[in-house]
Amino acid sequence: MTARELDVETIRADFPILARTVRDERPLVYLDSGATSQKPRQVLDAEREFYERHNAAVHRGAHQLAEEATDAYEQARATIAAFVGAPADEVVFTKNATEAINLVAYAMSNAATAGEEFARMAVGPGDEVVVTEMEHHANLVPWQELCRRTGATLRWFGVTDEGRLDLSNLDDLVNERTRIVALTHQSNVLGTVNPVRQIAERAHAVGALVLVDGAQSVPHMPVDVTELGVDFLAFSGHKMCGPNGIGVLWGRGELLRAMPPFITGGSMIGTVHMDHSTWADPPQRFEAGVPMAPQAVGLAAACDYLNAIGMDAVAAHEHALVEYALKHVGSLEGVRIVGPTDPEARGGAVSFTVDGIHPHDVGQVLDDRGVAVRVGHHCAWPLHRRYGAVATTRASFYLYNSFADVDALVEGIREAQRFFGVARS
Amino acid sequence: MTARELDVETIRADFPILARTVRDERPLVYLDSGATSQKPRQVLDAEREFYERHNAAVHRGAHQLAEEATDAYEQARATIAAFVGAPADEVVFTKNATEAINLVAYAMSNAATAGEEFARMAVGPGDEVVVTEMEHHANLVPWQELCRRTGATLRWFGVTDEGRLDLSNLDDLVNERTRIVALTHQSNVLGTVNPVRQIAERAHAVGALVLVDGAQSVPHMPVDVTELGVDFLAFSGHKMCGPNGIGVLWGRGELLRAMPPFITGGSMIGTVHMDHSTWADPPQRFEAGVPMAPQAVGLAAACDYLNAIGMDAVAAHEHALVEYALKHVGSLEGVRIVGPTDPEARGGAVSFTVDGIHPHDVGQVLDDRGVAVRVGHHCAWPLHRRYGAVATTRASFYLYNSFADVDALVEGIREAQRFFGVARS
Amino acid sequence: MKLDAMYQEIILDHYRNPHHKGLREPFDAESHHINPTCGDEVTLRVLLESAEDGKDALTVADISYDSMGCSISQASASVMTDLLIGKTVDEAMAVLEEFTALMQSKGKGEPDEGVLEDAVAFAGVSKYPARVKCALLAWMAWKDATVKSLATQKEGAV
Amino acid sequence: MKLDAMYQEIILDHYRNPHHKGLREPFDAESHHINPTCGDEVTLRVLLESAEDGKDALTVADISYDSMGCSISQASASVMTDLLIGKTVDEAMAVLEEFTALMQSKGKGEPDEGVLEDAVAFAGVSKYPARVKCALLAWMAWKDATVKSLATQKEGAV
Ligand SMILES: Cc1ncc(COP(=O)(O)O)c(C=O)c1O
Ligand SMILES: Cc1ncc(COP(=O)(O)O)c(C=O)c1O
Repeated sequence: MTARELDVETIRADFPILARTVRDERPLVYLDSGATSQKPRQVLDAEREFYERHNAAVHRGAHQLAEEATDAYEQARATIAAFVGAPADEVVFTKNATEAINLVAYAMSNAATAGEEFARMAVGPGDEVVVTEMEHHANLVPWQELCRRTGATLRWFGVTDEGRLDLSNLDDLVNERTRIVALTHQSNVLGTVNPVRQIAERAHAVGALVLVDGAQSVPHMPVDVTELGVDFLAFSGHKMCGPNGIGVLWGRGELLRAMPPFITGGSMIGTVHMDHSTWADPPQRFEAGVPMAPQAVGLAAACDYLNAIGMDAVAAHEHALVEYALKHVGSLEGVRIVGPTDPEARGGAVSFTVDGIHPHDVGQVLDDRGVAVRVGHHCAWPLHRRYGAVATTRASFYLYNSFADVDALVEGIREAQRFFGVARS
Repeated sequence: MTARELDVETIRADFPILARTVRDERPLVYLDSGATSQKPRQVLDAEREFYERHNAAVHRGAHQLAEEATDAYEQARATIAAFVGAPADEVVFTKNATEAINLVAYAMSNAATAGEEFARMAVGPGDEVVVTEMEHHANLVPWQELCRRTGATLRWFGVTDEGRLDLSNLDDLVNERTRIVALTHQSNVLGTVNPVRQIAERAHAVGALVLVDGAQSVPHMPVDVTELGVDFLAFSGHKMCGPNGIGVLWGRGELLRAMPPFITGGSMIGTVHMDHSTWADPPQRFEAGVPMAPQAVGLAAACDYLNAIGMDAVAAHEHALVEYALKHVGSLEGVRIVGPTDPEARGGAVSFTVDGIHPHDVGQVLDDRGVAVRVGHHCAWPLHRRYGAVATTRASFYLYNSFADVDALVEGIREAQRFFGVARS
Repeated sequence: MKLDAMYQEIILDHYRNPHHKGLREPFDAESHHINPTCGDEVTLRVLLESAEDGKDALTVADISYDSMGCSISQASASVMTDLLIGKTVDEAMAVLEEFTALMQSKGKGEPDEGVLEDAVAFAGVSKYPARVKCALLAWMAWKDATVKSLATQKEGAV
Repeated sequence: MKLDAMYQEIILDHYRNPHHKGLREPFDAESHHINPTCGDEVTLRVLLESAEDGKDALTVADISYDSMGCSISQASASVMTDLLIGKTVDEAMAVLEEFTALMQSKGKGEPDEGVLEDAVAFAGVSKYPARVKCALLAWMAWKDATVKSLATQKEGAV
């Protein structure tokens, strides 16, 4: 990889919050980007500029502000689509990745009553939906609920002791009854990057659709929907330097057109009569109501920001951090990494347990030192059960993190061991 | 009414966009607040401060930023709840009013398969859902779709020639088969304020629920959920000086608890296993995924801003503007007001047609003069059909509008009549 | 004032006295288009005919329409009928393409007056994205109806 | 460092050597509580007994529990059993109320040591909203089980 090295100091200067202190004036060491990322000034400025100069309801007015707002919104769509290699009209804005996944799941159950035109998407008893044991609740519960609404059956891939997807029963799990396979691109707990292409090939061979949860991949590595070879990709703005309140569903145009709407209301209609309505074409069909245009503009600015640095460079930087972290955290006595200890096909989330100390207590000691990590099951409860852990402590990295941040983490874990009296020395 | 008079000049200074010019340096006359309102500096500052100082994923972390973010989010919920006289735990954040209404409609169809606990909310064949002919598509199409999913029947109140709800068949329309009555508090086209209490009394007498679309009322008048006497209230942040990307559903606690979830995913669960999940209590049950915390903080700042001015004063100011507009626009030759010409029980939306000029062309002439109005069916297509208009031109007012703005509108209409050669003189 | 740039005399003339308006027989195909944001509608019929020499080239023999809408959409329908009636389908499609390109040019198009004739007057409209749909409404309806008609002709030919 | 303020010696002692831990018979009612954000769990049993004098006042005769969780949640369960066992239900509910108020005080509570005894050590925890739930987990489970038990007693009494 010829990626440039990141100039972390310069990058950090773009993120106002990273200059603040926490708990008795300690500098903030933010290792919780897996939950949400911080935002550079450029993104906040873009959003504010929209509000202060161009704010109006998009697609609903003929005056100059409405034109400017609509233009900004659709430009943002084009920028964000290009960020994942998609045509603009295949990108639907939602409030977060969770809504994006629910959109597909509800379109599939709505298809049952939405008329002939949409019958192709319908699922029912005898049909199967496949997920994995490493899914975030956002890519698990909506499918449980789809099955409950329709009578379809939920099945899932297990995970290996090493924290990889267990594909040994791929051909059994994904079969002619399978309607959709929904899996994460990168686990938010294990860091594991899944072999999406391989699974998609099997799924397509048996006529199943593939939805990829890109909430943890799109922010951290170059992602191209064509290369992935899947049908849907969901991700969130707030995890990729963008604003809260915006998420993205990319779907193949042909499929989006075959899907009935999810949320209904203004701006997604063809015609409306008291007793029936018809639908606009995608993406509008899935964007009912006044949309989050300022957030779209902010997210586009985030894409520009990331592009200027280069997603290759971001990925390489995180790879270096995770390699360093696996080595230094992993070699601490009494610390167990939950997830692959091999940095290949692995992103920047490092979850671990510390013998004799509950993750809440580890997190508390870290927090006391200004190191912000996440503790708990990270919305992946079944995965934690699989590894016999009630909870873990998770450090997650992003482009603004440095090797010194990892050192602070390691020091903090040692301190927790000392404080709770579980350290050998 | 003892409301203070608004100091419009001082208020306008808070809204940076109102100082800009459009089309050849003409000052902006913004008469499209019914579509979306402009935002005061105070709101933009509050949102930015959250991002720059406290940003973290709420309800998901144990570090200081996560605590501060969670605190800010829940404080915002309390402020926004108090704004409509509700307890904080009865307020659910959505992305807009449209999602809030869909949430209730989907909870009702989901109830069919969500287990005994939620059976009370279920609807099916033989049940009736009642709306009105003056609904915005956001409060019409979701109910059409609920009926389609469940086999229930949609019925609706008509409107009178004067632009009021026709309640002559109230007792017939709302009967023992009625499960829910969904109606707008204030029409976004006619301006009409509906007698919600009266309808709610009838509905409750027959055991039906009442949902009020407050998208056009909450921003413009004091609204108290207890006084309204209804079960659900939906509104949007962006129409009340708040950010885009946030809406509110208020629901009576007992009902929210009886409702199964709509969007599912992280942070709305009780426990999660691979094959089943249980739910958190409301409001969390309905807030899956990382929420729009910065927008909640911004919306709370908007509530503070409006409270400082006083919603009575806002309503009185708009009342004066609409009275003035009805008089001066209404008396133009060839201009027909669509909606009550009597300013009582009427809010600040003034829709009209101009003989011999299509609304698009009226809007274009106005835009050319810097006057921003909305043209079209304003997402109330059936209502326009009822009044024999394909489209109307709508001016809508807010606290930052002045009498001079109305004068500019009147002058613009005259100019359109001159330009298209339909003026008498 | 910019109004004159949008509402050129030619446009206002066609708006006040639209050409070829009203639905006529005979026709091969009909289409109905609506602009969902404003409710404007057009119902449009086309009649295609084989050229006199009996060769393959089809000609736009008639376009008739009924419509409801703003000055731009009305004028555009009228101008379109003037332009397309009498052309071969291929030529007409080329005009459609040129007109669509002009409308999407955001005021920066340099219209070919040789191809577009009166329709060059719509150049000013392209600066107003919300009105571009108005200008294109009848054209899209014509394209749709023509495609339908061609499909039927093909079936007939088999 | 603030850590000492949260993790008072008393808390760490109870954490390392929890009192009354382990599920015991006999009991009237059991409850199972989970903290959904971290997965910590407690299963808790209560045994209520009529006071010796046969009057109405019920006494908390035993509390036994099994739990999985952080130092705060474990220590809090242990301290709670010390405090509540032997008290009348009314007295115990009053202690619960006092403890709940302390935990919700955001570090500003002035705990009544006469009522809360060792539990005053949790005052520092109330500054950390994310940990308040940990401290309350066992208490909520106790309340729940006691309410269940009271309901059964009532039925039995009828
Ligand atoms: C009466 C009414 N209801 C509902 C809505 C929908 O609001 P939103 O688009 O913010 O969801 C609007 C505004 O568009 C409205 O005017
Ligand atoms: C893997 C994964 N999927 C989905 C989500 C859900 O994203 P959001 O909460 O923004 O909808 C997250 C983050 O919370 C995640 O890490």
